Amino acid sequence: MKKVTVYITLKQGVLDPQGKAIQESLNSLGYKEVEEARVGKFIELQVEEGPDLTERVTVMCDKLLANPVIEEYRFDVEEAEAL
Amino acid sequence: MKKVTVYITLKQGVLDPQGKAIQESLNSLGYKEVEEARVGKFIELQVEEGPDLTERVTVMCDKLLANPVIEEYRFDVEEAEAL
Amino acid sequence: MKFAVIVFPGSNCDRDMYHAVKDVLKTEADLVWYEGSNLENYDGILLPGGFSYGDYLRCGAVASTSDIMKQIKVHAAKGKPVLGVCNGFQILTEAGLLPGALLRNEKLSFMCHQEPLVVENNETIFTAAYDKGEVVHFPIAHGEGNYFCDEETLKELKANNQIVFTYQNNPNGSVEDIAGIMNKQGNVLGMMPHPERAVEQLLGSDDGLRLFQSMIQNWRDMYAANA
Amino acid sequence: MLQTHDISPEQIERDKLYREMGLSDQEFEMIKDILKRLPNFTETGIFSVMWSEHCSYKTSKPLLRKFPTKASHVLQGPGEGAGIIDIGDNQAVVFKIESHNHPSAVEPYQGAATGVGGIIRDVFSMGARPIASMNSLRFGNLNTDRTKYLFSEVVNGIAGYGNCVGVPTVGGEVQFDDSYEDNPLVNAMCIGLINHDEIQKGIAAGVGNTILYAGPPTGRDGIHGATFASDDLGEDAAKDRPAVQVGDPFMEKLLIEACLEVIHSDALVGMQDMGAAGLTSSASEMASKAGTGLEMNLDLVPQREQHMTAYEMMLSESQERMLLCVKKGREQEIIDIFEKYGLKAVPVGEVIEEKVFRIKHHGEVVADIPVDSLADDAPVFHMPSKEAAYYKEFQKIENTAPFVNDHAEILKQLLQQPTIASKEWVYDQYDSMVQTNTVVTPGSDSAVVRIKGTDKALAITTDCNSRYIYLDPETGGKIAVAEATRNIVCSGAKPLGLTDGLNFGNPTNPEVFWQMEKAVEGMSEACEVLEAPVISGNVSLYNQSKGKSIYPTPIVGMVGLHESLEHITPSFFQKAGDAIYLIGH
Ligand SMILES: Nc1ncnc2c1ncn2[C@@H]1O[C@H](COP(=O)(O)OP(=O)(O)O)[C@@H](O)[C@H]1O
Repeated sequence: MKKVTVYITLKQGVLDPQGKAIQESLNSLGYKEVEEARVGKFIELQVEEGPDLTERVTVMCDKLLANPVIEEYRFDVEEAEAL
Repeated sequence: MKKVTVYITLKQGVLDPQGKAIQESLNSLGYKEVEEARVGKFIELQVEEGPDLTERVTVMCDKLLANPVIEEYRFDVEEAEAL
Repeated sequence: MKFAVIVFPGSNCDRDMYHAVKDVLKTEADLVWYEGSNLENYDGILLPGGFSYGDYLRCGAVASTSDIMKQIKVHAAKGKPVLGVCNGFQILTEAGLLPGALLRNEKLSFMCHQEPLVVENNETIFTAAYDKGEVVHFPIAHGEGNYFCDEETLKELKANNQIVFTYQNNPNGSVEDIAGIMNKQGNVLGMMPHPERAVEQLLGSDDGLRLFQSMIQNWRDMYAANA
Repeated sequence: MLQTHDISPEQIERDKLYREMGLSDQEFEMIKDILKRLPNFTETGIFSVMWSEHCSYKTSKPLLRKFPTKASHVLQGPGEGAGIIDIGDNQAVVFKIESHNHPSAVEPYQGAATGVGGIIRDVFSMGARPIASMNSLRFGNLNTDRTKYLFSEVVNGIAGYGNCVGVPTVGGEVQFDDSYEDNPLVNAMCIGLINHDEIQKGIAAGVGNTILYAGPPTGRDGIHGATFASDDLGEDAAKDRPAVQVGDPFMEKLLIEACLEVIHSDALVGMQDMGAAGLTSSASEMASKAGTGLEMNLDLVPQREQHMTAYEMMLSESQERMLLCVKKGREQEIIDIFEKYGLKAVPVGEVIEEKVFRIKHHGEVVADIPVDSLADDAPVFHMPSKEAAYYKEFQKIENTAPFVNDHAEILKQLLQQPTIASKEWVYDQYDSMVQTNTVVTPGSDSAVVRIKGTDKALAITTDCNSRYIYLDPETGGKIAVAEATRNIVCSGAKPLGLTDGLNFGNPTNPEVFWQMEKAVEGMSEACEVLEAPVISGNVSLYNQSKGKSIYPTPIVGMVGLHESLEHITPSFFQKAGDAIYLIGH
């Protein structure tokens, strides 16, 4: 079993109002040292081993997990911890 | 400047409807090898250097960024890339 | 003319769309479940609003990969009219039938109220019954209706007159106040405001009637021409 | 939390472990009498949730009997998931209010969201299509970060859930007052529409019939939620946090459609949602109401997590689950309907003649309890009542009218009070129009929802000025009902009936019990006079923190009928030049 973690962020140039709201809240809580915040998401997949894993995950990302119009992604593959 | 990345996930045992929907959707696209999907979010903060960074980020997480009732978090600190 | 109102798991404006077309406009329509259905015998396809698949990954993303969308792409390519409202618009962009994407509202919260819209282009099969520049009132109800596209796409949208509706008081941060766009061929329209919620004066506006009437009239004209 | 393994019945008694689950010494003795032996761990848990105020109304039952509940148009009074009132043309309206106060205090988004989900399930489990939601909220004053956070997250949660399931949130109320600082109130009401011949009951009738479990698998969510809801919200409320459950509105939407399809099958005998105390309350109540018993095998219950104990499964409050009683041999017809919506339905037990609630797990009987002792025959306590000292003091004060010299200034100040100011920030976040029936959207005295295909509409309002009730519970109770009635009448409708959400402090405090008693008496009298029967309701007690109770807050949710759409009257001024009349004293 492999654990694939896909990290998805908004592309540079796409406004991130959520990040901005977090930055402003932190600032107003007194953390003025926070100059920027950006929010992304990650998806952890438990995937059965098999050939061409990287290719398959790439297709999953392109087809479903990320929207290329607004998002970028990267992913890591590691051994899944035994449950 | 430091870049702090906070990773937030649902606690073990907490229902993750998003993850479930993603897993089912990947399965129905033909990726039957995906046995589980869990969704988390990450927040990248650009923070001005200063003492006790770790402590300060911990407080930010507890107070605002994560909801300790249902979420767990961890964070990394690295040098920010010059812009 | 016969409409198919596509129902995905989590659609919730499907009955409203059906009511508007069937009961108010007295036009033939069926609620069509996303699985195991054939769209061949329908003259127009309506993608209603709601939260398909809970909108859990991105709004409309999961629905956009469904088999019925493959059929819809084929019919759209052949020129059949397709209207996507709210979640339906999100599905159309996710499926690549319309350019751009819908982001979270600038102020982050869901909003529901009536908005004044400007008809930017009335030379379409959806808006022929409106005047150019006319202000109409449709309800909005969305959390992610903030239309985004890159500069190049925007230029193209403008060059081809693809911007059909704009907001008079941009509520969600959309690029160029965009509320609804169509594809280059002019047979696929996606919009965040709800025309199907604006078909009865009793509920506050019937400005949406003419959108459906335009579609129906266009179909009649084509039918007559081909007969 | 207590571990279930290896805790013997003797140890539960010796170490008084039942107290930790919320049972009193007296109640434990009663359980021993009923079982004629010591209860094991799982059984103790089952009794503790079923005998909590939330499920058994053990202290409020004697008061609730005072409400007038009958009228010729009442098809179903209190007792089922929700009450039902005839509105002619073979149609009826189904409604109920429910509190989710304590869960919302510790996890406001999920607490409020699952409150909405729960009350919607109560309505569609009767066979009705949910057509509108309302919510009645109370918070501390809006000047602390915590209150602002609670307020915005509660509204977010209601929006997040309600918008996704496609039931319009058409109105409600919000009041801010210090008395709710640590103990906010979140009450949600749902209104459904049904045809007379579609009415379902939550019964497990017909010996040999199958019990089906429908919906997502059971996890460890919300274990002990029901007793938690009936507990004092102590300073260490945060440690109770894992008891909060997470909602999945998408799942609920599928469940609504599947259940409303299932009711058309004559293979269905009864259906109930798994609300507070989950499997335990739904199963035991369904059997008790039918006069039967029920045997269930927990190994068959779908599970989300590994190694769940019987105790955990019986008490789990995982959301969006239903329990159905189905004719033997015809299970597959029902299972197929759920499958169409991507939902699982599995047989987990059967109806038996012997009136016991018998649970098996890993081949062992882990609970064997006379079923009526959990539901109908749960203990009722008559609490002492004592006129509140503050009230006596107040009676000595002479009536004075405040002197106002600058009316414009006072008006401005009043309008700036969060309780009085516009609530647009709240209701703009709710989809108030989905289903295209909302004629009068939030912002008016009553919301109005038309009934498609008829000339009828329903007016809906929630009201309760808890300051009045605090000052004089009896008169205040009358005022709450009268205000709701006025709102209905002003919109052009005739009152049909009401649901009540009784939110009070600790009933073992005689002064709090007195407030309850007087408020209920006042409300009952007003209901009699105004011919508005009470058809459903909810009780939420122990709303207090640091020994201080909230203001007594019995929320009235009233529904009225417009016999013609022509009668719908908005509460806004329409045009310049219209005359303005003031009616009344
Ligand atoms: N929690 C809420 N949810 C939806 N609508 C609300 C809520 N609170 C208030 N409203 C709407 O705002 C309007 C004003 O509410 P409120 O200030 O409580 O006044 P009133 O005393 O007239 O009921 C009402 O129409 C009500 O339906």
